[in-house]
Amino acid sequence: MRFESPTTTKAAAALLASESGVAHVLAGGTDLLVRMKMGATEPDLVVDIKRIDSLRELKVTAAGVHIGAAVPAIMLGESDKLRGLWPGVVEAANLIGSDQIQGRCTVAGNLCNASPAADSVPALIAAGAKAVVVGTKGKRRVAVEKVVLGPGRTSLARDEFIEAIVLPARAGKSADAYLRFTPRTEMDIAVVSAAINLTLSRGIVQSAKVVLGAVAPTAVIVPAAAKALIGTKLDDAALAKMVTACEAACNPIDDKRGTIEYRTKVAGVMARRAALIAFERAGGAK
Amino acid sequence: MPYETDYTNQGFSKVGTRVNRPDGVDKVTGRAKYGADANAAGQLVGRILRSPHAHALITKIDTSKAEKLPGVKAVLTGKDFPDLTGGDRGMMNILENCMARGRALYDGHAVAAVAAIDADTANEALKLIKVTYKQLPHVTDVDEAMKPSAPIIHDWVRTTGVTPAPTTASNVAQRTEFGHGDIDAGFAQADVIIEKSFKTEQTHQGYIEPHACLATLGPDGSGELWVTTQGHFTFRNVCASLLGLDVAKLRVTASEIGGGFGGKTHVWTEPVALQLSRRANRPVKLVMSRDEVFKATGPTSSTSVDVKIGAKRNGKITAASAELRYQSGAFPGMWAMLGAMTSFACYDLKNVKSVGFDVLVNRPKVAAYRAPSAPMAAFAVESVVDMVAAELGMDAVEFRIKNAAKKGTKASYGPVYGPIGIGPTLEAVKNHPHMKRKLGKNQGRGVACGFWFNFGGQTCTDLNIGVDGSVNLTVGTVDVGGSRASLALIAAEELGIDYEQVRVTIGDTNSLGHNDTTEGSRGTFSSGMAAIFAARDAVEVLKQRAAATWGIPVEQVVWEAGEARAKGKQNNNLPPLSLKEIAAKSPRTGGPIAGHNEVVADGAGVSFASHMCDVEVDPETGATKILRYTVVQDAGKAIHPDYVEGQFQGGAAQGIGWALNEEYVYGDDGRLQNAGFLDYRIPVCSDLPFIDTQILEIPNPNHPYGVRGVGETSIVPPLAAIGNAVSNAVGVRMDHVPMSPPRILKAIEAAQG
Amino acid sequence: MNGVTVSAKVNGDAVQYVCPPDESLLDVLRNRLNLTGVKEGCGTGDCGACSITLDGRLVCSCLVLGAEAEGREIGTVEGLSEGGKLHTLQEQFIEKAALQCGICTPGFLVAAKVLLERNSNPSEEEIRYALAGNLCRCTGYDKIVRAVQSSAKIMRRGKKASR
Amino acid sequence: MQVQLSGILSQAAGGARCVDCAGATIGELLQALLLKYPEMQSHLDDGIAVAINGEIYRDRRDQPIPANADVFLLPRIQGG
Repeated sequence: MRFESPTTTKAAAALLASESGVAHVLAGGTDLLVRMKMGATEPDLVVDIKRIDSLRELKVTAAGVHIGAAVPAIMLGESDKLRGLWPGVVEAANLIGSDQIQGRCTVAGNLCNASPAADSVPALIAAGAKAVVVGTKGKRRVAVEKVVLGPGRTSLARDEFIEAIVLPARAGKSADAYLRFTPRTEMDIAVVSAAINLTLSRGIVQSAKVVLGAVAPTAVIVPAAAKALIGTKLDDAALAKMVTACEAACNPIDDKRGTIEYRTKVAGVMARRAALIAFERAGGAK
Repeated sequence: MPYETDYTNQGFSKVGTRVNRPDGVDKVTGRAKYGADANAAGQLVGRILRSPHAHALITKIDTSKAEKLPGVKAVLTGKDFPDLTGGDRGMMNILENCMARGRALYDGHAVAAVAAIDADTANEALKLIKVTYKQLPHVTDVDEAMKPSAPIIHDWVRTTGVTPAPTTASNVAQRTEFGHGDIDAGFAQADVIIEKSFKTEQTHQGYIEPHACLATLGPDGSGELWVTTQGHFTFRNVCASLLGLDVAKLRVTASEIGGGFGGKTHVWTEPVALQLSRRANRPVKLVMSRDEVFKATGPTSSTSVDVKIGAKRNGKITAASAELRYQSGAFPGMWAMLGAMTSFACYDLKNVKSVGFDVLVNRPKVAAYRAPSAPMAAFAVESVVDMVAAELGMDAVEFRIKNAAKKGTKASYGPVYGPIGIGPTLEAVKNHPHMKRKLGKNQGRGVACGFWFNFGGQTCTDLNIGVDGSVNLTVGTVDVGGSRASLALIAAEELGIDYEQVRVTIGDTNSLGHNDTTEGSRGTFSSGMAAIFAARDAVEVLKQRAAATWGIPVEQVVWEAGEARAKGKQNNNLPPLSLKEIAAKSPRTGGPIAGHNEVVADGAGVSFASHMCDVEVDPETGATKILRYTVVQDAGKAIHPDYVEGQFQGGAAQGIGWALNEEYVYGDDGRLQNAGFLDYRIPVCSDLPFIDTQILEIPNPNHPYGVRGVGETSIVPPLAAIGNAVSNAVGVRMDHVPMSPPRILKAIEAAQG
Repeated sequence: MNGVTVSAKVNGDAVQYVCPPDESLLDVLRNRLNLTGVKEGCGTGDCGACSITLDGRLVCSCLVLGAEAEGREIGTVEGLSEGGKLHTLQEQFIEKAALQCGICTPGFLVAAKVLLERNSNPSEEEIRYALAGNLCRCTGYDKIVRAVQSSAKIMRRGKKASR
Repeated sequence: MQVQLSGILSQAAGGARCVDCAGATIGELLQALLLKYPEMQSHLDDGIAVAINGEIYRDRRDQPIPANADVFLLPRIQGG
């Protein structure tokens, strides 16, 4: 195995492009090193992107948020401004593992690991986040939901990696929330999760996005659930309709972490609770 | 020198105080050396190849490529471990578990081993070993394994304990029965009878330190083993016997131990490491990975238990019976027997019967786990006790008090009890402020009792006094949780000197006589007893030296408050001689001063605990939060209360993990799916509240200080206490541990129809 | 596999080592720098026994490559005491009997130190969540949380006094 | 004295739950028992525990047995 730590995105892309064997990008390493330890991957090349200055930048402005691919998740929680604008994204990112993991893991890495249970992904999708993808041929912007194709699979080309995750400008009276269910209070993988992003107008939901995690091979956007909320103050009927839509959108598996029935049922519960939190954060009152 | 072991009811000045542990600085600075922290010049890295199949014939192992890899110094398979057991089936089982012999019996069973110059080379060598398997049908569930159609794990197993003796093979290795009276007559008298079946899943001790050893064995048959173990003397005997070594030529040193809880009472890789070293003639360091620990060391049994209890309207139990089916993994064990013995031990029963079945399955060999087998039996019994109380409309604590065992009760496993603590722990529960806390919505409270035997066993200690009056006590039981502090307190108490003057060392196998494994809550009980006697032995020497110094008969010398005092009017002019003064003169009064003791410290005194617990259950997710937890247990005498509380809290926490989330998950393919700390969910800090403790001291008549073992009993009640609390919170009787969120939600929904 | 040469600072001292590019920082610290106070309980970031600081951030050293540490500052349990004086947390862990077997203790101490540097007066809940990445199987965490609470109190008092 | 046998031990005594046997110490008692029931040998090899008036003795063969004691033979047990 070769270990490289280039200082420019160009050099990083060139390294990835020139490797004929197994190449991995190393950001936080909290997934990659586990896979290496378990023998699940035996890379010929590991490219550490943390020495690229621009990738370590976290910029929070009125025009939007730029989260460099090498920014550890803990830094998101340390930004009061970001927490104010995107509390759901921050709480999702801060749920990835322990404080030890937080000091290393990145939202870009969480996305590229392409786990159906990734915490930050539903929140990023609900937020309308885009990934800035860089490769030998230059840069492109792609919606986060287009990055993951299935468990462990992404749409990135061999020479491509994510440079940053960007969040759009925030409209007034809007907020997001993320909830997941885990048997333990910490140090756990989401059995099921839900992210909700709402914008209110005169106390009524004007736009909504509902995204579920760990209920299908990839995070699931549930337009019918969003539709159930729009035009309401999250009254019981609207919430019930949203829950039904969420349950209908679930296509989970039975595994060591949860059953099909359990995931389906609790997906609705998480979505309902997350919706109420987001609504309150956006200034809504029932 | 034999000493009287009876309880002396003496007053204490050191014992019972909360001093700082002597190994504290080493452990907070990172200096303490654990199993994986030792190295030897020229050491090799040992690694083990493990079966991916639950049950398979090993038709061929080709190691030739691995042997040719540069840097590989030894490759071993089952054929490299000749059968030296002389027909001892028990020893053969240990050997076969260390390395498969023609058949892999579980996912993770060792099939080959290598030693190489570094980890990369060793890992590469494992990949070059080609094993040809022929998969066989497997069974991992205890009830399934008992069915006549189940695949047979061992064709030599005949069920023992049934008449007439069977002639065909079975997965039921043993049937055991305990009890007395006539249960049919008892149930006939009952006004209320409750009968229910329960299941518990397999759990692991989950110590944070993986098994690790550094083995050196030369062609002359002399060897050294540095190892994390609860019983270095036992490891020595077992390894020597399996490998054909002289016991005295194998020196085993116990490293600091990073948790054991029973799991480090058995050998797993140590004979393999020694054999690799012998083959390579170099030291071999072998450290298990975490997934190896889960797959290939001994968890506790998964179980299936039926309990039936009958009682009269007045609240008196008339009869109780249980059938307990425990899987012991791929090799026979005694686990159902222990379940059957402990199941009704808390109660005074006229008619009682418990029947245990030890069952073989394709899972790793079951090992002891803290009060082994008792928690599962207690879960079933204490759940039914609650159900009977509810049916009678009685308070569950009152019902238990009414039926509690006491001095003179004939225990359900046979003997008659001496002074015991179950009644007092229940009275303490009844009067505890915890019981008065108001419960909110979705909240429930549960109480449960637990019992464990405790052992003593063979023990040998040395006490040496330095010329400056400082004292080294060498013991052969390992310090699993602060016993050095307790033993130093005991030595200081006996000698009448400061605690700080005593240092406690864990001796290796060549510095002391045999010491039994530190199991059965025996560490402080038995080494404490031997320390008392070794100190009294040394006091006799101190008195002789003082007598010689004074020129008076030794009969006129007494030992009081750390000094020799001359008794009698004629000796009034003789000022006392302190231990320090006598020690300083020792080179000229007869040489070093020492005490020694070897004892079979029997009579450890049975132990009881009652726990109470408040939970809140989220009715939409089935998630349980522990709101409050209190442990009441009889310690006999708490030598160091901090570490007694620590045992209570640690046992309770393990029990909480078991009750709520911990379980081995096997796939249909018989493979373990959660061999890691991410998906084998032991409680994390944020899962738990502070765990309150109350220490009761009902002296054990068989120990000079009244000590009882305290280490194990605290894991017995939690499954049942939480089971009762959750059942009370959700209004549905929980019958399957762990009570994970999916199981609780399913139970709630089933009850709602 | 060609080794990577790395210069870093460990507990304030400059060190240099050569390690295979896929070797974890945990293995480097334990096997090349003899800092065996850093423990391995799982190797997959789930137990926290190998906790260290990397440029002041709390991380699991099993999830860092040795090669990544070039130019970084590493802090381990061995660097907690200053001279002959134990760190307050070390003293309180002994005083409050916050360890039984002690294998998790180095990781807890490093994690607790980082917590108290960030938050000098954490609530019980904050302590419990901050230490959730460190598994302890012996104590039920009770006495560990108490030791961190008393350390925080003592350290706050010390800060006031030195002002 | 009357010696009570638990579980699998009674099988070695032809199914008897209680047998008559003499011995001033645990060692003597076990010897006498073995003479009477040779099948007991394998259990003695595996290890045996003797409860005398409720206290369990595992190893002390010289332990005296008082007159009229409640004597109960158990298989040897393991702990954690």
